[in-house]
Amino acid sequence: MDVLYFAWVRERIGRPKDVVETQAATVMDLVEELRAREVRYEAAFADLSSLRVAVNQELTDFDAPLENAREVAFFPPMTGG
Amino acid sequence: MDVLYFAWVRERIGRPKDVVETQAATVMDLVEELRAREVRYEAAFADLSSLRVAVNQELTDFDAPLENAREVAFFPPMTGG
Amino acid sequence: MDIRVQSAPFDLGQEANAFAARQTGMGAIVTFTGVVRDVAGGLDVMEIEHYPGMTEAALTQIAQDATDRFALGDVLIIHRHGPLTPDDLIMMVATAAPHRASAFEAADFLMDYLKSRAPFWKKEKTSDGSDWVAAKDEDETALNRW
Amino acid sequence: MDIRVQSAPFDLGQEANAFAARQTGMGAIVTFTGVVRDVAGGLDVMEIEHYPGMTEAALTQIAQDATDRFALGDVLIIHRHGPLTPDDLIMMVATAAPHRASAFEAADFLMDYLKSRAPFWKKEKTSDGSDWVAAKDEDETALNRW
Repeated sequence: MDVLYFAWVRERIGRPKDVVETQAATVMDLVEELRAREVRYEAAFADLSSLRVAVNQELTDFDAPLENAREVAFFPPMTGG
Repeated sequence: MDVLYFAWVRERIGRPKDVVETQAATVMDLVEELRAREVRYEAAFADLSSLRVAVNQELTDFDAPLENAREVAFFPPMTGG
Repeated sequence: MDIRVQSAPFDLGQEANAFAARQTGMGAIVTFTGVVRDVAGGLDVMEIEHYPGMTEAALTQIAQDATDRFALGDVLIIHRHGPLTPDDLIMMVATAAPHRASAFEAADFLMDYLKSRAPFWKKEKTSDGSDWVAAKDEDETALNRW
Repeated sequence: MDIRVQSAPFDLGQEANAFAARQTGMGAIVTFTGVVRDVAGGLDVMEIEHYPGMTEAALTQIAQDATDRFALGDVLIIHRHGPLTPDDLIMMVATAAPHRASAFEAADFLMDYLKSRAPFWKKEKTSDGSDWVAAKDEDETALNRW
């Protein structure tokens, strides 16, 4: 599964993408696995209220299932326009 | 005093402008004088609710005074834009 | 502030670019363009009559009111008169403001006032004859929004 | 419907004219253009990051929602990414509708959704350093209007 990071999430983790082998059932499970990796992941995922998540390029919630997920992305609230 | 007519008021009266010598105190007084002129004026001023009036190029009401009026204009509700 | 009443066509793109180019520090630019519609089919000409002198004064007043009320950086109003045909551009407004809410609201405000307070009258000519476009009650009541 | 995500500049006037020219029977055309503002002074670069793939999908969905909801004749969205400098045009939307109310509302709707639902992030670089622009609570609550 591709896990993508944007904006300050990308900067905090220090990379735009991880390729992850995981049995995580939900986004939240995946977040716990990532948090356990390294302190910079823990820092990036410290406050989930400041993060948004997309699964297969669609906005969703942290309790969304990861069945059929090919791509998960984490990023701050969007500031387009 | 110049009295101007626009849109169907102009068409109904058959001219765009009259130069009028009048002692009319208000727009309404002027309307009464015009109505008395000819049947086409009477027709044009038959229904005042379908007319608007400007004195010196500012929208106003039919009871507005004509003191200092150089130009009075009658026309239907505007349809700009 | 730029107010123009003219029979000549105008170029929307050129006007929008010139308007945008002369702004500084404005985050939001809104344009509205009104186009002649052949609603019932068979419209040959839309003739727009206006009241020279009063038209310019009314548009200037409306633009000034919008500028004050919405703290605009700039306003443009162009309104044509004379004979137009379907798909011709009738008029445009442009507003520039620091933020989008005021640019949008100001353009909406300008259009509401332009509809009912600027001395223009539209006559539609078809092969069946010609008729003055009637003002809509909703255009008058729209002014109560502001 | 015309959706473009690009690093290259766009020409507001050219886009507005091309958009207007391809409409038929639309009485109202609204454009909104967002411009880089140097709010605090000293802004060197505004860097816009986006999520390739998702961006295009999100903009297409937003444009389709607006088209359905406001019965639009047409929608244009252009949004830039990459480094921009003050007074550069960031993005534009254009809407075409038979009447002005729906053209205005649709443009307003598009902007509300674009702000909070399209995956763009802005970073401001000044001589003092750089900072990600924070989303505003009001941008999120603005969605409740619709």
